[in-house]
Amino acid sequence: MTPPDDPAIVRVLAADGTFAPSPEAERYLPLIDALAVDDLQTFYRDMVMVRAFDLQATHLQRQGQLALWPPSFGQEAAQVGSVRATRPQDHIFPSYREHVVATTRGVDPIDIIRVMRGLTHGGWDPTDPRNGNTHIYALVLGSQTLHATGYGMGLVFDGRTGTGDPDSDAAVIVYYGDGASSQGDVHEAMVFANSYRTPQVFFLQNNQWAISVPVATQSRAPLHQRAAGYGMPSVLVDGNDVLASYAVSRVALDAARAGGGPQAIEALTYRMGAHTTSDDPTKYRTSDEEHSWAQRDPIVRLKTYLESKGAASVFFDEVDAEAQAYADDVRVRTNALGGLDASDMFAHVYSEFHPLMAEQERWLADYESAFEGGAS
Amino acid sequence: MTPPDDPAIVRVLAADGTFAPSPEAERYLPLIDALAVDDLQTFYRDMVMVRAFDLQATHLQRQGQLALWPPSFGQEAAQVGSVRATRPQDHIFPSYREHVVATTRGVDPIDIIRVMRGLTHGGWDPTDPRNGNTHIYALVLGSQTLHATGYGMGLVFDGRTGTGDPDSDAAVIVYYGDGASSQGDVHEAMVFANSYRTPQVFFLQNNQWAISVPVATQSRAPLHQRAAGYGMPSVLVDGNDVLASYAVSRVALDAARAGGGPQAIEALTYRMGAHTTSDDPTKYRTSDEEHSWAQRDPIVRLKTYLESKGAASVFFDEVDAEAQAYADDVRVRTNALGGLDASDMFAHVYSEFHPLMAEQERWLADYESAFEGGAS
Amino acid sequence: MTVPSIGTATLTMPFAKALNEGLRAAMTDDDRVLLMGEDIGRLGGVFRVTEGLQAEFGDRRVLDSPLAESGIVGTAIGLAMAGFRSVVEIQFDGFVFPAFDQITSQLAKITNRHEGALSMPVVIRIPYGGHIGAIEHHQESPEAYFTHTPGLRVVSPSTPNDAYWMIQDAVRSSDPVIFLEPKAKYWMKGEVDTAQRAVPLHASRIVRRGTDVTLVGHGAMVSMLLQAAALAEGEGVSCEVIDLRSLSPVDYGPILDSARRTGRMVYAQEAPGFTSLGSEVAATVMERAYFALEAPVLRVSGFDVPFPPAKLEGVYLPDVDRILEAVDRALAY
Amino acid sequence: MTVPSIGTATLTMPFAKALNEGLRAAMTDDDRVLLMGEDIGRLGGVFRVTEGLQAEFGDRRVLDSPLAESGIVGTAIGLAMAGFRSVVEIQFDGFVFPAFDQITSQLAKITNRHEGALSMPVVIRIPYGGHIGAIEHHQESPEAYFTHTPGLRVVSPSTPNDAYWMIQDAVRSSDPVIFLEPKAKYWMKGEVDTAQRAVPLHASRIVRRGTDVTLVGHGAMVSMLLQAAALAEGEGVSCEVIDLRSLSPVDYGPILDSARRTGRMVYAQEAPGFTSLGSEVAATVMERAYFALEAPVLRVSGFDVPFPPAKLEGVYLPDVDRILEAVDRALAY
Ligand SMILES: Cc1ncc(C[n+]2csc(CCOP(=O)(O)OP(=O)(O)O)c2C)c(N)n1
Ligand SMILES: Cc1ncc(C[n+]2csc(CCOP(=O)(O)OP(=O)(O)O)c2C)c(N)n1
Ligand SMILES: [Mg+2]
Ligand SMILES: [Mg+2]
Repeated sequence: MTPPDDPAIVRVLAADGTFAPSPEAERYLPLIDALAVDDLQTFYRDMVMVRAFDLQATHLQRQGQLALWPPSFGQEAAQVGSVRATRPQDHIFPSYREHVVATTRGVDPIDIIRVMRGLTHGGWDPTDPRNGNTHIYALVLGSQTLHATGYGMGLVFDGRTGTGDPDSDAAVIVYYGDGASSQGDVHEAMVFANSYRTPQVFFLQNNQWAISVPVATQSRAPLHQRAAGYGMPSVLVDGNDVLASYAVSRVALDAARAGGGPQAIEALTYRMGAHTTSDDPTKYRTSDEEHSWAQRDPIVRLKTYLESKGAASVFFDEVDAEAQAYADDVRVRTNALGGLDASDMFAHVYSEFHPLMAEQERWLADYESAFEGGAS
Repeated sequence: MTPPDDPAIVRVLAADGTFAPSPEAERYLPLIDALAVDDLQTFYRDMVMVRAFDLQATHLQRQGQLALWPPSFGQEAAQVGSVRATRPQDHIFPSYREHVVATTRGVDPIDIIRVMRGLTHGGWDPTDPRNGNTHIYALVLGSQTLHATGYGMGLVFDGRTGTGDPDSDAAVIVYYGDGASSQGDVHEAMVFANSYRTPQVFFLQNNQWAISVPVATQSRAPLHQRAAGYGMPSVLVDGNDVLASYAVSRVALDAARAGGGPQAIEALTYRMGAHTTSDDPTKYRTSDEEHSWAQRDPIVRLKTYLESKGAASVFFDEVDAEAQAYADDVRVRTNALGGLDASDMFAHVYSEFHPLMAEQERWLADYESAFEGGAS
Repeated sequence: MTVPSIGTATLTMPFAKALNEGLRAAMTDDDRVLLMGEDIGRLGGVFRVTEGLQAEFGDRRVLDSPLAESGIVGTAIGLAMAGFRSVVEIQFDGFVFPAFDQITSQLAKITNRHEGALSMPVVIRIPYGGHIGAIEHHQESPEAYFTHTPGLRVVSPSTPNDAYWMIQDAVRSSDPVIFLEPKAKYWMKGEVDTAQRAVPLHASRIVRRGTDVTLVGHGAMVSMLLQAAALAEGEGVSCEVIDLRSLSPVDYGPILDSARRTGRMVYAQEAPGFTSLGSEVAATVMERAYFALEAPVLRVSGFDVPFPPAKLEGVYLPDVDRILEAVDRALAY
Repeated sequence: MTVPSIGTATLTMPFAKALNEGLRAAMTDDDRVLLMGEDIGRLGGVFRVTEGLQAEFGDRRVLDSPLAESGIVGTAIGLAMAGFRSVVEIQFDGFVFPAFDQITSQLAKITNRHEGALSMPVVIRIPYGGHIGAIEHHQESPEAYFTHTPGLRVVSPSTPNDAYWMIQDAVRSSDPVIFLEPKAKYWMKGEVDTAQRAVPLHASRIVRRGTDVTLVGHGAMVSMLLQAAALAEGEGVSCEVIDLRSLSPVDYGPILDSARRTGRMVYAQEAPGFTSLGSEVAATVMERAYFALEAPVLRVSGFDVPFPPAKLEGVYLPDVDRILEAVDRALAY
């Protein structure tokens, strides 16, 4: 059984773009009905824009501008749906492939580029309101789930959640992958989250692969079933259906913020591209599989649906043009990125004075200036 | 709801010793019926003997003979039931409170004493047939679950399991506690066990406490429910009912050895004593709670049942005498234990030659002999 | 730094109690301070360092965490992101390793990763070291793992007064601090001046003046060094004793100054010697005080073996005799 | 050790291929040898070190593990208990820390804990170090954490020939071996003599003779040291270069001998300097070759900061110039 055919799945749009809610989707339909055409167009635009950016970044890597690029290609619906379900006060803890999530919350794509270019380990300041409470990428798989839980504990302790007002009650959403689900930290995050009843959504993007390892190696049982063991509600969603992803995320986030404790979502999706630009998926997966998933492309699906709802082709053209401009702008700005100052290395290792930093920074400056002076 | 009243529990003997199988116990009754009176008497003897030993060890600690003693008091039925369900070829991975398990498999109690006296970190040789494939105690909580899983992988790779012959197919049983269940290693052990379908039983003794922390802090949901998330069958058993513990363990072990993959058991029991001799439970739990569990004493329960089946009082007297002699013997041998040779420290750090060991051992020997010679 | 005396409030109390009082003061000063750990609430910790604090500050500020060290440190990091200052207790030294990734790859590096946009005021208290006759994993001295990790500060008090002040300073620090508590000292009584701060967190302290050999160590080693110095004095050897206090950064100024004055140094620690903090201090002192030394810096340490069973800890751990043997060797150069 | 020459079979191949061939030979020699790790099977590892081995030996001997490092090392331990010899691949240096407890408290100590009744023939291969312009966690040099841990052996080859033989010797060892593969060297070609074993696993090797200064390092640093030596020669300075090869134990004999001959030593490593292997070697050489040295042992290392973003790795990592600067300083004493 291909996972997306699991009867328990929440799906609103069929792979061919028709409106065909699965039985499990019934309860979410009021939320879908409440979406205006504008909202759907926003979802569509989000996905197209970031796909263009993602493709651009892949090209930039090929041109030697980036050290590495992990594409979000194929996972746009899972990401847009969930992030559009967040509220402004929510905190977002991505893993490292959540380009759609980050940019939709306000992160400047160039900041992601800077990470992958080797200019910074972080990229953006999560405390800067422009970044929409988006925390930086986590490269040690699973580590971020505990940070999210800790943040959620803080929300509980501060009474910033669970008061009953969805416009001020905050929640946390943390993203992780099918591979990361095997890490001990993810388990511990669920233990703590359920112990402290954090207002938290564990959002698992099951894109079928952890580099070359299929999800079946991580688990023989559907991953969303893990949640029940902690006493946590969970839902399986078609992650290539942006409407379903939106609806389940909205419900889960609002349940969490209302004091319902942590919630789990498994979004079935597919990494349509390589793991990263260093990877060659032909080594481990069939083109049949890739083709079958190409039939479920999340952007095509929503486009077909929008067309069936009467969206004009000019809309699509506009979005394409906008996406192209967005991606071009990233290229231009990437090419204009400057370098780093060696002393940056020492500046933020500690928040407070540290003698070794002062000493080594001074040594390096002296050494480099002696060098420039010609002495060696 | 007190956990032992969970309707899903497997229980054969009620707390008052009457034969009163719970609905979930029905399927195990043939196994219980197959037990001869001799078997029941063996279970009884095991429990009484080790309780006497356990009490003796506690006294020895109070007398300054041991650094520490973690009592098994109260958990005898969970341990005897499960270990008597193993077969000779099985491998046992205890945590650190499994005195009943270890001694029933053949470990000399003095070897456990030696660990707690500070004479050895290991105590016994798991490769010595006399120790019944009992691995040594694990003090880093949860770490042993991965070793058990790795061992189980080895059994699979070597074809030493799953052939269909229960007399030669081997299984592994690993013990851990409700507190340890929160550790990432336990999760990872379950992930690997299910991925490689190891012939393994995860035996959780939920004794309600992790030192001073109640099980509710580790999980709001019953812990046995975790197993389903990995695709692993699980069962909840009254761990103070030795018959039920035996039956569920037998079934799980045989299912595992037959190629059914890993299995989970949660045995609800109670740590009737202190966490260790360093602990003072009055700081964190009520005497009401202790009294209510005293009513469920596993030894009393089986004794009442045996009496109801017509066991003669001479049998109980004999067991008591035997237990007393056993405990006395431990005391005598403890008092006779010798010391250690300093060079032991260097002997087994590596299996092969290591220059630093040779050098430091020589240094120490020279230093000590210079000392004895009066030079300082 | 001369501070006008504002009257003294000197109390005598055991080391563990001084930590308890220091934590109480830190929690009273700043209601963002939380304590987290296994059994620290109702039980007050296995060494009773947090005794009474949950009763006083409530279970939202003194948390009995689930039993998972990576979880504890990882959630402390998330709490720091939410503006809290967590003090984590690791129950025993040997149980810090499951949290190692969260400490070294996360806690230590998060401020740097954020280019200073986030600080990480998390203290990790670790009862460490031997001398209590415990079973395995309850007597490790893991300082080298942490001092080698950029982004961490590592300190260790050796007296009740330092315990009282250093824990408060550690809590106030905006950087992560590994706070190593010599468990052999928990029951040692000493004077605590609750009115006046001792030396700064990262200063070393000369605890005995001397002219022939400098002895350096931290934690439980300090009293051992003082005993050795007293015995050496009887044989006409004058030892200066320095309590490191801060293991990262090391306050090299007074140490180098002392080495230059005495020309000889012995460094003592409980941890295995190979690639240890003792290696670092020895190498740096020999490099920087090169011309002033009359002998190499000698190291006295645990052997390069796993901490042995308790009955051998007396042989494993450096004692006064082994320190004196090194002093003799240093003098023989 | 003189072995009668049994004919040579010298092939030229890249470092990664030499490891691959070494693993193939080890697996052929002993069918208890298993490979475990993330993406090592069908993909052949992210550096292709295990390429083709799953196809050749089957998926029961080359396991694509679930994604959990503690799980991988912990199950490798259980497999060792069941009589297997596992070679674990950690995908990148920065991802070894989740396995830290299983490595330091379990793997390293199990033989000792069992008083020798069980051996632990587990090899942990870690692609380590910088020079490849990678993102965070992909360029660490974590050797000090392991060399400080009793019970582990730690080695690092610097040439294809050593890669080929040392991996086989590591697999044959009955003790756990941390096998650090300098990822900067994976693509470097060199001659491999498949007929005749090189020096023993724990021997250091003098790779260039010299008389004025001894340069010591391991992994990718060795070729850097050789370049520095070549440049120094142009300025009339004769450098001896020693490839450590074994980081624990350190083969001190040849190192001390060299230090005594040249009187000067520079130690170079990529890892941060504080409490590092460089501290250890420097301290020990200064202690043991005390009277023979003309200058302190100088250390060149990564700065005591988290490994910086790739665009700064050229500044962070010791290079030929920084080595030469230290050589000059050593000579100036
Ligand atoms: C702790 C850790 N181990 C290994 C890696 C190397 N690694 C990076 S991504 C990856 C696969 C991740 O798979 P998954 O969690 O499914 O996320 P996806 O790449 O599919 O988005 C691996 C093994 C890592 N980053 N962290
Ligand atoms: C990794 C780790 N952390 C902390 C400890 C200290 N410790 C020893 S026993 C214990 C409680 C264990 O509770 P549980 O797993 O329920 O087993 P029980 O003691 O009830 O048998 C703790 C916290 C430890 N041994 N290992
Ligand atoms: Mg994936
Ligand atoms: Mg318990």
